Amino acid sequence: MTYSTNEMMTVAAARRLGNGSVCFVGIGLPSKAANLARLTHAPDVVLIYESGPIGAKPSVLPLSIGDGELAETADTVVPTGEIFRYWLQGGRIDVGFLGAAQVDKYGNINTTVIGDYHKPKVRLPGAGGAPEIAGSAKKVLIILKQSHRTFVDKLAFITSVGHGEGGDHRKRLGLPGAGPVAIITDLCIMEPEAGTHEFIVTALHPGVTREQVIENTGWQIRFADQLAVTEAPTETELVALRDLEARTAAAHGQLGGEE
Amino acid sequence: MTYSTNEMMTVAAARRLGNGSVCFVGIGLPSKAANLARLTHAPDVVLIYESGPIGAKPSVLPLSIGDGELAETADTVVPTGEIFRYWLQGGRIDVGFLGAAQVDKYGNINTTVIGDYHKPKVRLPGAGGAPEIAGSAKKVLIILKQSHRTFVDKLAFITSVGHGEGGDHRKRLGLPGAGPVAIITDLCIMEPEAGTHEFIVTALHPGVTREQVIENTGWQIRFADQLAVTEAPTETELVALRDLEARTAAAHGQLGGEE
Amino acid sequence: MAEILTLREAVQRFVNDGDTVALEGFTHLIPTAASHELIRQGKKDLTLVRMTPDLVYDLLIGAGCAKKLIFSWGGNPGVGSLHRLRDAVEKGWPQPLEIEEHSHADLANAYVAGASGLPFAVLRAYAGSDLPKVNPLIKSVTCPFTGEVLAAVPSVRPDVTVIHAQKADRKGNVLIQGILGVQKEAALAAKRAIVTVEEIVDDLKAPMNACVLPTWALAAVCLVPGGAHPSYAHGYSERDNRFYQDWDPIARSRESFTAWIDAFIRGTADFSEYKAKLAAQEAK
Amino acid sequence: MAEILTLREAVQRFVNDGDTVALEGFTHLIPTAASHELIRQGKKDLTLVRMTPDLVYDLLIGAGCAKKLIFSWGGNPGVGSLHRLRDAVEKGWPQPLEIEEHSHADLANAYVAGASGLPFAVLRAYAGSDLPKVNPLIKSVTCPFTGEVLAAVPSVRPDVTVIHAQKADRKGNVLIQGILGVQKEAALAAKRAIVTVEEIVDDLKAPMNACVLPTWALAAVCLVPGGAHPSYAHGYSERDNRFYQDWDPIARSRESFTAWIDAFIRGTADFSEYKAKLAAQEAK
Repeated sequence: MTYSTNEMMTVAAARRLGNGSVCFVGIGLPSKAANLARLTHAPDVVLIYESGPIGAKPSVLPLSIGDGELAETADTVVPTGEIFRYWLQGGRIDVGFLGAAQVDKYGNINTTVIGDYHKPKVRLPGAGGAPEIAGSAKKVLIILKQSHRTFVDKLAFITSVGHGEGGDHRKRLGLPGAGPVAIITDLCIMEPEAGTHEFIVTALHPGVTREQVIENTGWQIRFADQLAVTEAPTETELVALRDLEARTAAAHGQLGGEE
Repeated sequence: MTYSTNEMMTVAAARRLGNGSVCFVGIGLPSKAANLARLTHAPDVVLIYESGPIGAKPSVLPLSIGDGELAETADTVVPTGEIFRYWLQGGRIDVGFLGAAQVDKYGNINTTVIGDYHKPKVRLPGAGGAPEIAGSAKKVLIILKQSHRTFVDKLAFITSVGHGEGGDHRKRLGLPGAGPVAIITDLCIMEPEAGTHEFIVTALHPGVTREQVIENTGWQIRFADQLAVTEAPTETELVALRDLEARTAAAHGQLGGEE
Repeated sequence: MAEILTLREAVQRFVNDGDTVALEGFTHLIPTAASHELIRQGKKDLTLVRMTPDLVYDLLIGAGCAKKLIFSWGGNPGVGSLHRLRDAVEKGWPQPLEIEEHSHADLANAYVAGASGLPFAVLRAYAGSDLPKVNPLIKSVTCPFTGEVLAAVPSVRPDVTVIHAQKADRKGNVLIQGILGVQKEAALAAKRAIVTVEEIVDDLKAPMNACVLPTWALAAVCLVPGGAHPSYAHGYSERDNRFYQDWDPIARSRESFTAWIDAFIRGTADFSEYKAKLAAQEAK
Repeated sequence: MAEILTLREAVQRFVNDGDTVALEGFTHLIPTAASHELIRQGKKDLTLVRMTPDLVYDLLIGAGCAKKLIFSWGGNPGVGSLHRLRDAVEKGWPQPLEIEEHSHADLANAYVAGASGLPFAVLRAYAGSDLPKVNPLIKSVTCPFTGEVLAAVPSVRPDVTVIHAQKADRKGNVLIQGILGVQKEAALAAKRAIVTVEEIVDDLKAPMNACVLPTWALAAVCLVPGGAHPSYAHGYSERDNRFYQDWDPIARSRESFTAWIDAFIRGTADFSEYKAKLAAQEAK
């Protein structure tokens, strides 16, 4: 089956979620990938949304972080304060699944502002739940489309920390979680290099060239010695993804939030 | 109707609870008096028990602070942590209604130990909810039977503060609530004297003499210039109290906790 | 005891110019009708607190009711920017807007601390983030047992909180079900809490451990069916996704925004008239 | 994921000598069966945490399982003293018992902090009380915004928490209803949580905002009907007031206590045999 680069990105991200893992899900691309995982290889993945549902099993993608179907299909729905206090800060989240407006080579995330904070070129929505997800989840997955504008050499603003300035900086900050372990894009998968914690490309999606990745990265991106090629989406994965999107479109009259 | 000194005590305590006031209720005598108030002049008094029920309306007296009937008749039942955090510390309790093993002339309460803490003569149950009820309720009522052993000159241990060392000591401690405004016993009612905050007798129950009170008080008790006589229990009050106790005995096979 | 009032009366009596106001509801039960009424009554100089200032605050900011915004995620969810918020921050229209920016975990904890009568909240947050550099109210505190340094943030204690809920009984006890967000904490953290509800019933029929706000913890309860539109009220209405999208072109220019609020908010007497006018327009 | 185990297996696998153990339940759902099983297995040197150490800890202390007790109210509710607790504190029988004493508000906040992954809790407490003089773990912290001095207490983080609940589903998700106490927080504050339940069902049928502990937050779920006796399980059983009174003479002397646990606990294989033996005795 043919597939789009966006589909490849979603499928590659979904595969990183182990069955039974407890996942704190951001809205948009993370939510789509997490639900695809649940509908394919990880039926027992536990999805937690910051609005309060624990163990949500939506049949269509939520348009907002607090859709009613998340509540109806969850094991329980708790107050938002409890989600952040008992479940995230309490150390019970295996995977924090985040989107981003921009990332840098250490997996730091900017969702606040482009340009000067007080005189912004572009004002982004802000932190939301991300800083503490990035800090306290046992590990973090980041999913976003790759371009020169989104993969930048120096962030104007670090909203949510990844590996900070690299090396053991994250450890020195005293953060409990391991930080970002992969960035999944429409072109490739990046993982932190041992020691430096700089993100390097460890797998190219099928048909993607090194040059394409270099062109679409704002820093001097490096490639792993053992560069893999991502397995193309299987028919099972694609059918599950497209069915999910079709159900979502039918239910909401629009696609699941991609903001 | 004839009545016992215990009945007088319960009725006199019940009368201090205004209709519509929000009352944090200790088990035993406070619970009996608070429910009597609810069944007589204060139908809209709101009873909160530390186990979690808010707005409990039990038809019989609870034997424990967490009886099922408290939950069934409450407007809602919240976790114990929330009771102490949102409702007591949050400043929403009008009246903290406490029992005590011992009190002193400033309304300080001991429920911890008689004798040395590390080599106790009598080991009492401990603090329970009282220290923070005494600190944070807008005002406090204390109910206990009067004797030389319970009304003492110097407490071996201050579990829950009243007016501390008297005067403006409580204010200097930075406590939000006004502290104890009355001690209701089987002999009399004591209230803090303006300025010193020493408890003095402001009303004798019918038939009780000053000498009886003096004999049963471990400090040099003083009497207000305008010493009142408590109104005897009305028939309505006594019938309500006895019916409540009869229902309790029938339901539990014993009287409501008087520990 | 909550008084059962019209929303107009409740806003008149309990919201003053210059107040700190929290309109809470986390994508569910957003108290939109209250926002409209604040605009109709021309409330001024409000400090607005809300984790997710979406349409409900874009409205208040564009209408000139706000001098300051305390928030943690500002956008039109699933659509894009809040144009009125950006115009106020970037261009000072219709008046300058001071912003104080936090994370969700911070504000959620700050509401919990407010409800708990504490002056500050402690949380493990912000290490490595630039937010403390631009928000001097994010401080730290050291654990006296372990030496760990944690974030300390001021509690939120609004003058007024407004929330929307499914139902109240005739005494004013309120039941909230489904996505609870921070509404209970926001209501209990406030000096005065107003709740708009879908319906008023004889008996809440609340499960034993449900989220119930007792009447004596509230200032007013107002019957405003549909008052959370375009968000939803679980069991009563669906989210109006279309409206979130339609909002984008309305709010994009000062002119179209002003025309819209003049017609739909200032030009209607109350929320039910607004709903009728909106329905008439959509039927066209 | 919680494993569905017998209580014997769960205690064998998840409780070690020397552990800090919390058996929680606030007059409702007290996990008595777990206390029995700890005695049967002869667990030693436990640090016991519990707001209200009533019969369930009098048992463990008298049986020699405990070296330390952390608590806030110790008594046989409605009856009087805990004789085994007093004998251990005052006479060191069967072994000395260290005590660490708090207030309810303190321990409830300490469980909340433990569940929240924080090393300490902040509360407005103890001003004017002598408790901080005898408990050096009650410290203070100063609000960096207002300067107010508040109490700081260490969070409770048990190695194992055991609670009793009404029901679990076959995956091990647990529903608690009625008086909730601090059980959810105690379970989430612990490294390992064991839940005994009245029944295991196909579907919890939990209301949307009910107190549910998801299976993946628990170590084990054990079917032990009546396991909270003499306390009650709302919807399943009544409080056995008589047993609280009967306990007083049993626990009053070392001999009668030892005879009782030899016969009823060490002399029975599990809780159902215990229940049968108790019923046979009461029928006499």
